[in-house]
Amino acid sequence: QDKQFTIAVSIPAATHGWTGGVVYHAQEAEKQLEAAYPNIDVIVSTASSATAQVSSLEDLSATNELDALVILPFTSEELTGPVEQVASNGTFITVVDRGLADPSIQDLYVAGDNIAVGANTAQWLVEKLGGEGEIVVLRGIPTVIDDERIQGFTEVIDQSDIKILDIQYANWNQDEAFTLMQDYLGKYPNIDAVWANDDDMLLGVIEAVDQAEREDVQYMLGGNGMKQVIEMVKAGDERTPISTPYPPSMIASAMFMTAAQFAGQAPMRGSFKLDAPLITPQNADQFYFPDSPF
Amino acid sequence: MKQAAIDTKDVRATSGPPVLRAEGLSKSYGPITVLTDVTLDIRAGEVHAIIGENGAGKSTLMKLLSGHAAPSGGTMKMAGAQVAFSDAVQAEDAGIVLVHQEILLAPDLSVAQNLFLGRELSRFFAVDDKRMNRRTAEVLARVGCTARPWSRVGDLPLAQRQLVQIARALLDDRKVIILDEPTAMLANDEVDALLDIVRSLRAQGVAVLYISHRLEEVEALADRVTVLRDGKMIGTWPAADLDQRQMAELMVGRELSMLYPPKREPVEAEPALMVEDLSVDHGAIRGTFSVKPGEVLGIGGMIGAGRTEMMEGLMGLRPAQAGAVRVNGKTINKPDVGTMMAAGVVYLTEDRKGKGLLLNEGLGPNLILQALDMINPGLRLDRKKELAATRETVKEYDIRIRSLSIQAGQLSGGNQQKLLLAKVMQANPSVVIIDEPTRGIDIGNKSQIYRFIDDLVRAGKACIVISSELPELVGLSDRVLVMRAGRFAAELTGTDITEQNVVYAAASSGNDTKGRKRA
Amino acid sequence: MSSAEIASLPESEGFKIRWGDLAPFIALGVIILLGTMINSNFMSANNLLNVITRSAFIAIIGVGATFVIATGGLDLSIGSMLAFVVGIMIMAMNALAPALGPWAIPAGAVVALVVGSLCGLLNGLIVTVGRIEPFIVTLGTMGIFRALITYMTDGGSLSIDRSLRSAYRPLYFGDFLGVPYPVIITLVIALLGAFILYRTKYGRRVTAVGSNSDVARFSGVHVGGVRTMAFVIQGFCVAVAAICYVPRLGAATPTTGQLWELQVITAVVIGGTLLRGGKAHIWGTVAGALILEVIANVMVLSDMVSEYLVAAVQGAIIIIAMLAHRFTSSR
Amino acid sequence: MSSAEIASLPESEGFKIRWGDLAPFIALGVIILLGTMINSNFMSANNLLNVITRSAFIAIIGVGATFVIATGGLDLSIGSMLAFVVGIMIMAMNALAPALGPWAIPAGAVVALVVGSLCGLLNGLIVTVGRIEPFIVTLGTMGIFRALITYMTDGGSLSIDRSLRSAYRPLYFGDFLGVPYPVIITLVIALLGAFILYRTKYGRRVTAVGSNSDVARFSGVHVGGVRTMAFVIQGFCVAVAAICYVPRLGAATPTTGQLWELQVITAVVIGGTLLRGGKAHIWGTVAGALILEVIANVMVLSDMVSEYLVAAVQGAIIIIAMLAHRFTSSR
Ligand SMILES: Nc1ncnc2c1ncn2[C@@H]1O[C@H](COP(=O)(O)OP(=O)(O)OP(=O)(O)O)[C@@H](O)[C@H]1O
Ligand SMILES: Nc1ncnc2c1ncn2[C@@H]1O[C@H](COP(=O)(O)OP(=O)(O)OP(=O)(O)O)[C@@H](O)[C@H]1O
Ligand SMILES: [Mg+2]
Ligand SMILES: [Mg+2]
Repeated sequence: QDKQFTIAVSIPAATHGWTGGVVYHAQEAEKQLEAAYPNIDVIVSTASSATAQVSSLEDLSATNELDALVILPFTSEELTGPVEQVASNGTFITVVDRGLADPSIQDLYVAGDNIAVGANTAQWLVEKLGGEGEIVVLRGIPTVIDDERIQGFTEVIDQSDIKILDIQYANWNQDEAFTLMQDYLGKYPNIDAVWANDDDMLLGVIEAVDQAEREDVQYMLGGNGMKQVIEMVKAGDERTPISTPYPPSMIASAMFMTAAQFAGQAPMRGSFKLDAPLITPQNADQFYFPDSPF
Repeated sequence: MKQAAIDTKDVRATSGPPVLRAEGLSKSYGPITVLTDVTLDIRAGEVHAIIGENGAGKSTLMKLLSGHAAPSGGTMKMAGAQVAFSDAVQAEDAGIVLVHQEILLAPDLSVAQNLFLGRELSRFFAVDDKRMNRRTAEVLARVGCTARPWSRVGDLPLAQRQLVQIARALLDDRKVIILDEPTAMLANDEVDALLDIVRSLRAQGVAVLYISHRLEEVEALADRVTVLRDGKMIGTWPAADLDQRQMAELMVGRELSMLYPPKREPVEAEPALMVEDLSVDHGAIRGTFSVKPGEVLGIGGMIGAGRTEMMEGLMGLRPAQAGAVRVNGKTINKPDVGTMMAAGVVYLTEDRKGKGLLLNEGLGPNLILQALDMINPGLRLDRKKELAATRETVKEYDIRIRSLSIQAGQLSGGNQQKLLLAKVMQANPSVVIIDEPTRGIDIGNKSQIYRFIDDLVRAGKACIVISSELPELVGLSDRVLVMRAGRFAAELTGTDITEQNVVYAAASSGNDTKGRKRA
Repeated sequence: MSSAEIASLPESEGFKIRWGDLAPFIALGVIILLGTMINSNFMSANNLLNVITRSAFIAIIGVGATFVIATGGLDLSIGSMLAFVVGIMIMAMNALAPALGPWAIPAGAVVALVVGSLCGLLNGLIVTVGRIEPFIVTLGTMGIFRALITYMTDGGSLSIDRSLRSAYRPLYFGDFLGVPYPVIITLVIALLGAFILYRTKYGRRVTAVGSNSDVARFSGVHVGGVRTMAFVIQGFCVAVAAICYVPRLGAATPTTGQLWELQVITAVVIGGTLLRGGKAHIWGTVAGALILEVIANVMVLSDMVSEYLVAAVQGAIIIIAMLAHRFTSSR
Repeated sequence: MSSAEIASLPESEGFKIRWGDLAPFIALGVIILLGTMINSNFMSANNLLNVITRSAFIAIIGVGATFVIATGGLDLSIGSMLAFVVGIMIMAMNALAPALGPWAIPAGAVVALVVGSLCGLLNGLIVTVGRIEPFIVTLGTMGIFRALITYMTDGGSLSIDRSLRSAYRPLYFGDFLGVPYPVIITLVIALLGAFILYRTKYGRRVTAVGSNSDVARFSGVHVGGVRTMAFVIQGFCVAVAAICYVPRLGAATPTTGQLWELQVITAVVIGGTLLRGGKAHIWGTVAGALILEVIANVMVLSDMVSEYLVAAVQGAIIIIAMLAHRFTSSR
């Protein structure tokens, strides 16, 4: 048991709520793992862009004998080659969330399902609105994550008579969401529901709707399972009765599974896809982490 | 030295067809007309002096002739054919080059790079620095400039920059060379060298247009003289027909009184300013001097002697160490412009465009900038007072303007100088240090400024005048300190104050200023 | 020249209309006109109030930026500084809430003003004492403030205490005689700014330093002091903006104020202040902030451009506005 | 001075060491030393090669930026322009791949160079013909390029054809006699840049325009032309960087190159080029790019600072480096 294992964790820097949650959970998991297994060294490295992430991969593998790499890639295409490079040294690869363009590279895959986040929310909306109505959508930062959610959402909506009045970027930013929602409200006399795609943005949207005192907006939905929003769900908020989880804690799950590969006798290979079930007042407690910043 | 150069007067008859002819040129800036209907012939092989008061339009006329500005009316002809220059380059291609009154060089480039800017020599694809540096060294030597071809222009003193500028005009063969107050920033040696160059250009058949407020130069050098007044042409005369006094009267259009006010009686008083052992980095060494109320202390010396450095160091504008500085008996520990001004000492810079005036601002803001705290006791700015002070100044200092909303940069040099004087006087000082009080100032304004200095000294103030113009130094000063290579080399009083003595003290032992730098 | 003549010299250009100075207001007018034509909702009182209120942040910070830019400086750290000040203020208010109740709000505001001014002082001192390009200094402090807020929020968000929320909310959403408070605050700050810039000695020195720092120095102006003070004013304005900002969403996140520096600088420049210093237009800056906000608003209200291209159209409009400005003011 | 004396004048100050100019290299040395002390792995050949190779992008773009900044301009659009050029190049290569096979790569590269230069030309023309502050112009085109790449990728990503991938990969990952290709390309670009800047007429005029554009104009320099050309060079350099970038990441996304403009400008300024123009140091820029990359590398290697604070430490180091620079060069 004297052998030291090094596990590198490469994640996006905390630039907004969700990635902030990822960093938080990664750091918590690092502490817990290192406390539990003295022979495992975890190195967490954040990067603020795809390029920076590739750089940090290069740095980590150039300066350490990596036994395992847990990576939440910025984007699929851009990180595929570099991760492949790391894998070619015999490093165990755990991919989180965003799949690589070539799935054969990874040993372990732990993922949320962005398409499902969009689709499940849409499904719920279609039911609640009785298959018709007018809604507006806010997008995040133009990235694959945002793209997939929007794709999942619109595919379901398109099959109903619900009309998407407008869809614009608000960059996963509360302020921009607030501003954009104010403008939506000014532009459309009737809006039945809003999908903010992300709970950070949802908070901005709620502020704008409250200010305008618009009674026509029946539902305002987000996604990701932010602490404040789960609290609203738990409290049975009428306009935000559900959320969809896209828990940043998945990074911790992946790290623990990867550690098990070395610490225990449990070979960990395969794909683990976290479902995106609706969070409802009934099950909200399971998704509530009061200590998480997110 | 200067005397010798000026006495050899060689006017030659130049007739024949003009190389350049201006017909009915005029120029206006918006509603303001600064030049009306000027007709002028310039002939090959003549030195044609243009004289006139500050703001008469001399520089404007030169800018029109050299393509730096477009005339609002009138035409130009070269060798009989009409020409119109869209820019300075076209004019230079046609053989006309202007050496500006103000320094126009790129400070970050070397001397050689400035000289060859826009017409670099090259070999294959690369610039040929070797050749350019060599050619530069040659022309610099010709104008008597000691700067190195690769020195950064921004590091050179003003006089050297002026010479670099002249060197630039001499780089290629020209038909017409226009020198706009080339000697304003030069001391006697350089002036003599320059006059020689002008003569040799004339001998080569070049037409030289020469603007200067130093009428003795004009008298010594010019073949013909054209007088401008208020933007209008008064006439052109053979230089031999005019003496300095006549020229001056043609310029101002009235009879002139005495240039220098009579000297004052020596006074007995405690010094208003006492300086001991003042050393300034890269400039002056252990200067000790004092000046009494009611006294004009002249400071002479060659260019680069460190006079400006000494005073800027005194004012805390450069790194300096002083043994002691006392103003009206009060010791100043760490001098800076603010504390010195509060104690009653002001300094008027020689670089009025670069360090004296905000060229893009109006008269008022410039006027009150220095004395803001004295004019406005509170935080607020009293704009009524500002306007009143501006009107007052325009009247008192006889600043010639057509509208109060003019920007300082649009004033002619003489008017700028008066504005600058008025600016430092706003602080109501007891000691006034004036660096080159009449650089580029016409004779009318000069006597005004002299009288002004006399007035303030008679009113009990002390005045230090740094000047490279010997007659001015001699005519104004009660006492003269001569600097050489950063040190005070001599003190002259009473009848000892003569041009010869100053020159001798300034030049005697060390004839190069580099010696000091090595020390 | 006789004294009669001098007395009759025109006083100043006071009454002459300077087209150049009016350019931002004309541009604003044109864009509002376009907005009205594109979407009838644009002119609704509600929409206009929203837009004007929103522009308060950029306008308030812009007043400070006008000072910094007029001295020839530049502050890239303002967006991050805002986030940092908001973070500190929320923490202070939350900490004080149990003891002071609603009085924690003014107390927190004072903390914000002090912290903001100190942040500005930090920038100013590094620029002037260290003699480093403001661009680089504030790029550095931009990273520092941003990292600090990220650290303070643990990458998540930092919300104001629920108990304070309702007491504080009206500062953004409330109004006085129909004029929203943020608008009133903007006007007060702009008036103050204009007063300081045009009517005080300090303002004179600001333009003098920006116009030619050598001349200022030779005239006894403490150039470093004036520059530093401009940064402090900038920090103070950022704090005022922070005070208006918190009641709106009640939280600080690592994305708070992101890229606001670019918007602020754009507003200042559109407003007619020269980036190289020496010329400053406080009211132009306010107009510039409005222009940016109105353009964004019109973009959302109109259905003409793909969501992907909104940024392109905004960029193009800004350039076109500047071109128009150039050609009207060169008359 | 006699002509004999003139002949004996040294040709230039070549042999006098200018400490100011060496400052960025000294700073680089110090940071490398620190890196070595903090982490023993830092000095491994592998790590060093990675860092140097990676700094190629900022260095190459920085060479162009040095030109723009030396003329007194500024280009904020470079990051977005890179993304746009990468996007266009990938589209071109993918379209040509079926017809040309691996030859689609050089063809795409040519397309990139042309597009990059045209983008630069666009910036340059708006700045010079429209006479608008470069800051504002390039802020506008920054939005435009960013929006275009977002549009081209539909908000997602645009990847290079798998068939081209392996043929193209070596351009980033391969080496010649142990020197990685991007390093060679950087050296070539820097050498070319240094030649143009220091040894050609155009280079002379670049610094002249930045030093005093009026003087340059009077001397017959076509100021607008020189400025425009600097932007074209910038665009060309961006395209070269794009050509090196694609084999590394293989895709363009709307976030490609985000905030690179700030890094590039920082590298240029750390390198000793003045932001006001008139003084340019190509090799300083290269050193500046290395400094930034080494700092980031050391941050990743060391475990000392919280992830949240990395940006703060980087910002602080840059300010400290500039301070050190100031105090060494004022000797
Ligand atoms: N751009 C401008 N706008 C308005 N007036 C101007 C402008 N440039 C010059 N002037 C005015 O034109 C007049 C002539 O100026 P000019 O510089 O030609 O005088 P000058 O004879 O060379 O004087 P000096 O001897 O002081 O150099 C002055 O009254 C000046 O104020
Ligand atoms: N920063 C500097 N480093 C080295 N030498 C300098 C520096 N500044 C000025 N000098 C030198 O100091 C000397 C004094 O310059 P300056 O021309 O100001 O003297 P001056 O006596 O005031 O002459 P004038 O006022 O007539 O031009 C010059 O030889 C100049 O080269
Ligand atoms: Mg003149
Ligand atoms: Mg002097």
